[in-house]
Amino acid sequence: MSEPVTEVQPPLLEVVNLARTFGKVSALEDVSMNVRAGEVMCVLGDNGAGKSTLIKTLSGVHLPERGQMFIEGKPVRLRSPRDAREKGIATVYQDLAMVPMLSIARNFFMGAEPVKGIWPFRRFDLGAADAVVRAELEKMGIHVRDSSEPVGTLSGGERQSIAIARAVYFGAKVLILDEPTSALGVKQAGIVLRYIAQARARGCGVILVTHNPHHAWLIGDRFTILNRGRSQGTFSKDQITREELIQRMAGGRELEELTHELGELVREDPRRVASRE
Amino acid sequence: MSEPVTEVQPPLLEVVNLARTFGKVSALEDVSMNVRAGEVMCVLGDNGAGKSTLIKTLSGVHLPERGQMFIEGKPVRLRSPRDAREKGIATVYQDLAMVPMLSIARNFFMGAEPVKGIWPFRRFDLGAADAVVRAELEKMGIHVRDSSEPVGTLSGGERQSIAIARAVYFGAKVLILDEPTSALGVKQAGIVLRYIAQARARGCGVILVTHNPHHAWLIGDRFTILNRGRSQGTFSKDQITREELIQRMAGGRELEELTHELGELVREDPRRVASRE
Amino acid sequence: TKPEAAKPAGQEGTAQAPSAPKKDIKIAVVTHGQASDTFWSVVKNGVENAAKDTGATVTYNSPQTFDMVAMSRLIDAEVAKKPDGLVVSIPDANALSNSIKAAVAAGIPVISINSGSDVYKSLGVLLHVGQTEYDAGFGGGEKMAAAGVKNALCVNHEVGNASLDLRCKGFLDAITKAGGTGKVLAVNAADPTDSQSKVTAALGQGVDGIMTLGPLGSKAALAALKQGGNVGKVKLGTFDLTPDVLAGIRDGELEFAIDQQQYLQGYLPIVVLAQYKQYGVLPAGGILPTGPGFVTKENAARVIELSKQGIR
Amino acid sequence: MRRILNRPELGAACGVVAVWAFFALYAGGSGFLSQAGSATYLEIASELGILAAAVSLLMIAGEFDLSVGSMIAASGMTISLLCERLGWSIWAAIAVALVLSLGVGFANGLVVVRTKLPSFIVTLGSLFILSGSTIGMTRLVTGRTQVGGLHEALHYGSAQTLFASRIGGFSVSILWWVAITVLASWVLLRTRSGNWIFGAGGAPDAARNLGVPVPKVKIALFMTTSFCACLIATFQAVKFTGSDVLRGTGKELEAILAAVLGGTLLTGGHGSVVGAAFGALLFGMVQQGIVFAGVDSDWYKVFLGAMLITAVLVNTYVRGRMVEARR
Amino acid sequence: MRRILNRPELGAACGVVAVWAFFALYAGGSGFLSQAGSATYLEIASELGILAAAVSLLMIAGEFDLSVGSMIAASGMTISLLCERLGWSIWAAIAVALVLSLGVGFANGLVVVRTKLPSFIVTLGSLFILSGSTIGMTRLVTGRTQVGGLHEALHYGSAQTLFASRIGGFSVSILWWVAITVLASWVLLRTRSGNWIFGAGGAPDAARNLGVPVPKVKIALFMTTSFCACLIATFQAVKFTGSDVLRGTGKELEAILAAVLGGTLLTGGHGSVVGAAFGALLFGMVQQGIVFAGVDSDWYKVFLGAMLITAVLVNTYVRGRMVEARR
Ligand SMILES: Nc1ncnc2c1ncn2[C@@H]1O[C@H](COP(=O)(O)OP(=O)(O)OP(=O)(O)O)[C@@H](O)[C@H]1O
Ligand SMILES: Nc1ncnc2c1ncn2[C@@H]1O[C@H](COP(=O)(O)OP(=O)(O)OP(=O)(O)O)[C@@H](O)[C@H]1O
Ligand SMILES: [Mg+2]
Ligand SMILES: [Mg+2]
Repeated sequence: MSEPVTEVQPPLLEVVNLARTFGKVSALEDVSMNVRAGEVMCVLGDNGAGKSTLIKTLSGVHLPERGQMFIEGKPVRLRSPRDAREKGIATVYQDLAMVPMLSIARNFFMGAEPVKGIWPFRRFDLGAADAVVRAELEKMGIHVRDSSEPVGTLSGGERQSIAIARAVYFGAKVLILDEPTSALGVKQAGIVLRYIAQARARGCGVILVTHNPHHAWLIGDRFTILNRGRSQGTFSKDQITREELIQRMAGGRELEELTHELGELVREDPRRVASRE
Repeated sequence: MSEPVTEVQPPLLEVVNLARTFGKVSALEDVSMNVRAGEVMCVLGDNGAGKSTLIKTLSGVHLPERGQMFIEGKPVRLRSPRDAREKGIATVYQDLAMVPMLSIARNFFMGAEPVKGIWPFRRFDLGAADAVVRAELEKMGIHVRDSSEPVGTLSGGERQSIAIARAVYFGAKVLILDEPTSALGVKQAGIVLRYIAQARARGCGVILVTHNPHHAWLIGDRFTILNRGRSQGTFSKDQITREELIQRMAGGRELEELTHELGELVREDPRRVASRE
Repeated sequence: TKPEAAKPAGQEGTAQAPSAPKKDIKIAVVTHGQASDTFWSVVKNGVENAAKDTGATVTYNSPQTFDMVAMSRLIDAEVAKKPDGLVVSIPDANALSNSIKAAVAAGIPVISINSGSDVYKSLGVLLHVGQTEYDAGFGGGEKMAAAGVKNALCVNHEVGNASLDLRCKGFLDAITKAGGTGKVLAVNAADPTDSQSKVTAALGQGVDGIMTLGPLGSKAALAALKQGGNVGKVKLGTFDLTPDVLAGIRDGELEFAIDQQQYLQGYLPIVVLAQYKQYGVLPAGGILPTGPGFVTKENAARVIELSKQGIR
Repeated sequence: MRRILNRPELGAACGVVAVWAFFALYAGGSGFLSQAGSATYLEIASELGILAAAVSLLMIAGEFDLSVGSMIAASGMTISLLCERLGWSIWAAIAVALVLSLGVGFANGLVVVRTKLPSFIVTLGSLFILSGSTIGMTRLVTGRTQVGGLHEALHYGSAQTLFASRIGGFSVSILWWVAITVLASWVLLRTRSGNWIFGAGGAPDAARNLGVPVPKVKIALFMTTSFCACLIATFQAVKFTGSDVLRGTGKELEAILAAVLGGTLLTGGHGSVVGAAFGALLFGMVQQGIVFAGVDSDWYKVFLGAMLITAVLVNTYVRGRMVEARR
Repeated sequence: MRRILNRPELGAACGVVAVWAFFALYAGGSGFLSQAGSATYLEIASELGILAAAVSLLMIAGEFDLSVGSMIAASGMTISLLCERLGWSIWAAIAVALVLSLGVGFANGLVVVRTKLPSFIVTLGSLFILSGSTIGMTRLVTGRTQVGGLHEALHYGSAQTLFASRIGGFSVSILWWVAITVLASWVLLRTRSGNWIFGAGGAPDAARNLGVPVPKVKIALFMTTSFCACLIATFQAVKFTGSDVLRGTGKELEAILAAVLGGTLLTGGHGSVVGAAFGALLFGMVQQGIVFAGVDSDWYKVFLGAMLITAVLVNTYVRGRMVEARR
């Protein structure tokens, strides 16, 4: 389906024939994809298609059962998320990876705390951490009253914003985002898209998982579509139209039927008309 | 801003001057709203505006600090979620209310288990539960391999689908959905919207929280907009245009700027053009 | 709840209860045995009866487990209360010497009971009442050996507790000396089912005599013997008395019970300290042995009533 | 088939088999395999198992009860005192003890649910209070710490048949154990209350939001646990014709241990009653096996610890293999 | 101000004040308020507090260590045996005991982290093994269960100054307690490792995904706990010039209790070292206060239990009020 894309330099991150099963479920089967510097690669697919599993494999959370991984052309094997982070991969997980009882600032820097002082007195620079968190969240349009509030008391969208701000702040070479805008308001979602564009402009490779075709079309350069753990091919933006993309994401004809049916229901239900008197 | 809507019969569910604070944060201040039989009331607002808090108060999770609540015109006081459920209010929480280590079927019926047999031998009818769960999820386009799998191993969207299927299955008079489509694919989201329309057609009152203006416009009859815990008014579909609605959801002018800027970034970044050779 | 008859048959004879106390006497007792322990429960009864008889105010304290550190701190606390006399047991002289010396240095007369007969003098303790657990155990071992026991078992319900270990050690030493062999069986004091099962398991290995270190073990051991049809075939002896144990001895199910007459270990020092405080009189010093006494089929019936009152 | 492989109790069952095989090999000659030998460890396991069944339910619901040990002492003493001092019928005494134990369980549960304090603390408090008042009351009334002579109580014979008789050399408590395990397992897996127990422990807020009466579930389980402790106290009081104030000390930890061995999570939300039964069996077998193997009592605990860890490792290994096999 | 009101240790601090006031009123006359009286409970609190500091860190990281009690016995006996039997310098003996304890802590941690077994089980196993081998070894070597004569060991004087001297009537261990509490609290609240400890206990998967080396953190904390147990063993061995194989029994539960009293969650992820120090103080004060108040030892536990629950209730009530006040 998709034509090979010619390349002059090796992609930033590449996986070939990745496979992963959970018990009897094969969440990924022979999936190959790559992301180059300065582009946004959208990973699209139905619920349960294996998108989060792919992302977690790329972040060192899951070990792949088969398949290779390359960073800038060199084969690597990620042993842990820490490993991935050190190799320049920053990730926003769909389940957000937050410690609910801990403060916003402590969560923001978890695993990458800024320190000051010399060794025996080296300490977590809470002042600096606080300032950074405030500034970063302010940029996203989230006003935190108190960055020592536990994360568990925040609204869903506030929590997502923190996760994104954190990944962007630490993002080095590759930024991976798993449904970053799902719980965000229109404004915050817009801001996140701008962030992604900025990261791309800086030369980052961005991998974005989203269910929102509008967002995907607005920001994506290439699209990889997964279906029940198998890749349905990769398309660059000039190989596919927006309508085609939406159709593919929604499983083709079914969507049309649905939209039609929905329209019918909305317009023609007699009871509803009655209750509106 | 909003004109009062004339009514012939009391609304299904009505709250007047609701208030709720957490510590120093006032999550809700003097919020009034209602939902009538056979209509979809959309609650819209920024992240942290208090939407989930409102929903949880309507479901008996939080006790309101001030304000009254009426069901079919009669004043009530919900003492617990069980109370709300018995009064015919079914809710899909944003954090989904699932027991991760428990199977799909057991989660689906948690708190409302079907039983068979007479008293000393009365037991949870697992066979019936299983059949119902399979059928309901199949309707939503989710194929469960094994309804005894723990919920914790499911994908985000699969989990959301279960929560929605559950609420719809048990939904009696009022159906409350807090960002039900956030983690869903295009197809599944379409199915959920169809569900909502069907519930409305059955004469349910539906309260829907969403960040997706397209979904809101497609299905909503009236819109209540919250901002930092305060109501910005209620609009019926004929009082407001789609563009106005999106503008209000996104905080007005800011969005325009953003779209513009995003377009700039996408089109004009020189480095990006370079990397595309 | 104690009838007048509960007064001990005056072995000592000197301890006359004064008609009216002239001073307010405060005496502190700190031992290593909890009042929940059968043996120490009787000691405490002695203490309480002496308090009643002398009119003194007596407090009884012990650590919650066999814990010498906690015990030394209890002594410290009692010394801080400045009592007129102190009664202690000394199961570990190393651990307790500092606290006892501090008490002596503070001018408090101290009497040791039960354990510590070897060290009491060096610590400045006035008098020791009771005898060592080792001697009691050794006496029991001699009696067992005399009854023809060759392969003995010592049922210990708290391995590591120094006084119980000494009982077992004395017992096994006596058996070995008489040419037999023996070993220790660890059981759970708090669970008679466990104890009974373990004794049953050990019986399979040719044991012909069992020594238990208290009623906790003896009841379970007797149940094991009964269940296996071994009553009489396997000799059973025990430390410390209870009505059940005494009934067993009377009926010939148990061989004997070793009795330290620990009631006196509680009673005598209080009386002595009260007299000392009031009149400045004191026995010339040394060790007042309270046992070991043996209760056998011959004298069991006489003791049962006293045992029911918690005096033997 | 996959269902069986997936059960949490499988690992404990394999641990039981491994330990049994080990002792059959090393101590088979000294009576471990004999009928009388098997009867001893089954008897220990049965009493612990009854307790562990209740404790595992409570733990699945996310709570602990540290007061069960002292509940055993308190109930046993209640029965003995009522019979010995007041000459009551043993049945009346048992009934009073049961009612008292249910009351204590209710109080524990109510305090935990109302104050939202950790049950570890609350029941540690009731451990102290119960144990202390048992000692204090008994000494006040009798001046001693043991009360015997229960075999002279009214109707002792019938109580003995029910609680302390032996059937073919095996203690009747084994039947009770099986019956209680089956009942508790049925409640957990096949009834609505069972689903609530899982919910209350796995995600209390979520369960509450879905309408599960979490407080009621927890209080009921505290009462069940106390009830089972009282039952064991009855067994022991009848069998050993009396009580002791120290009886039951430490049983709370053994019961938790058996439950955890059987696959119940300390954090709640997951576990199995049948697993707890296997855990109790494992514990009883190790304890007795060591004696049959003739291990010197000084080193007894070393072996107990080593066997315990080995059994758990076998348990975990088996569970791991099973997950592999399911692939 | 709000910061202070929000701290988890505030409740325990109020509990301390309440209990102190109670005993000052009821037992003030009999020496509770005297310098010697205060010294006794501070000494108990200091030893328990050192342990509780380490245990609370471990609990915040989501693990338990039940082997600390038997670690005290094992370390103390190691020191005494090396000095008494082999004539070693006390410093060398202490060094060996410390290395051994770190080794045991490492082993505990490694097994927990590798096998993913609950630490409750693993450390219960090492409790048995440690306690058993202490008894076994000591009896093998000396035939007894107590070893004394440490005051004759080489360099005893200097060790005594450091571990067992008294300053103005107060034990030097109080200084150690304060120092260790301050250090542990600083590590928890102000260093990067502290953040990892919170993460490892609060949401281990999330922390791991963010790159926190959860296994290393846990192993280090198991080693810290063992180290502190060894330190206490040293205090007690030097102070009481010898050791006993039962020493330290039950200390693991007391330490957990102190930590929980101080606001540390049993499920991990939340807690405070300073709170644990207050918890230890509370515990020591109740324990000794009862003696000063002259409570009959039969009823001792009833009072301990009642005081405990009261202290926790005060604690919770205060925390509740504070949340109100923040509104
Ligand atoms: N239990 C709580 N404790 C303290 N603060 C809370 C609690 N629950 C909510 N809040 C605060 O109340 C405010 C409103 O939260 P709410 O969850 O209602 O927002 P929301 O409108 O649902 O946002 P979103 O769209 O992001 O889900 C937030 O600022 C949040 O931090
Ligand atoms: N830890 C696990 N154990 C067992 N099965 C798992 C596990 N994680 C994922 N799965 C299964 O693998 C499949 C793919 O899951 P994944 O989370 O990758 O889907 P997804 O594409 O991210 O879906 P969504 O859009 O709903 O988030 C699902 O069917 C899920 O049930
Ligand atoms: Mg996903
Ligand atoms: Mg929300």
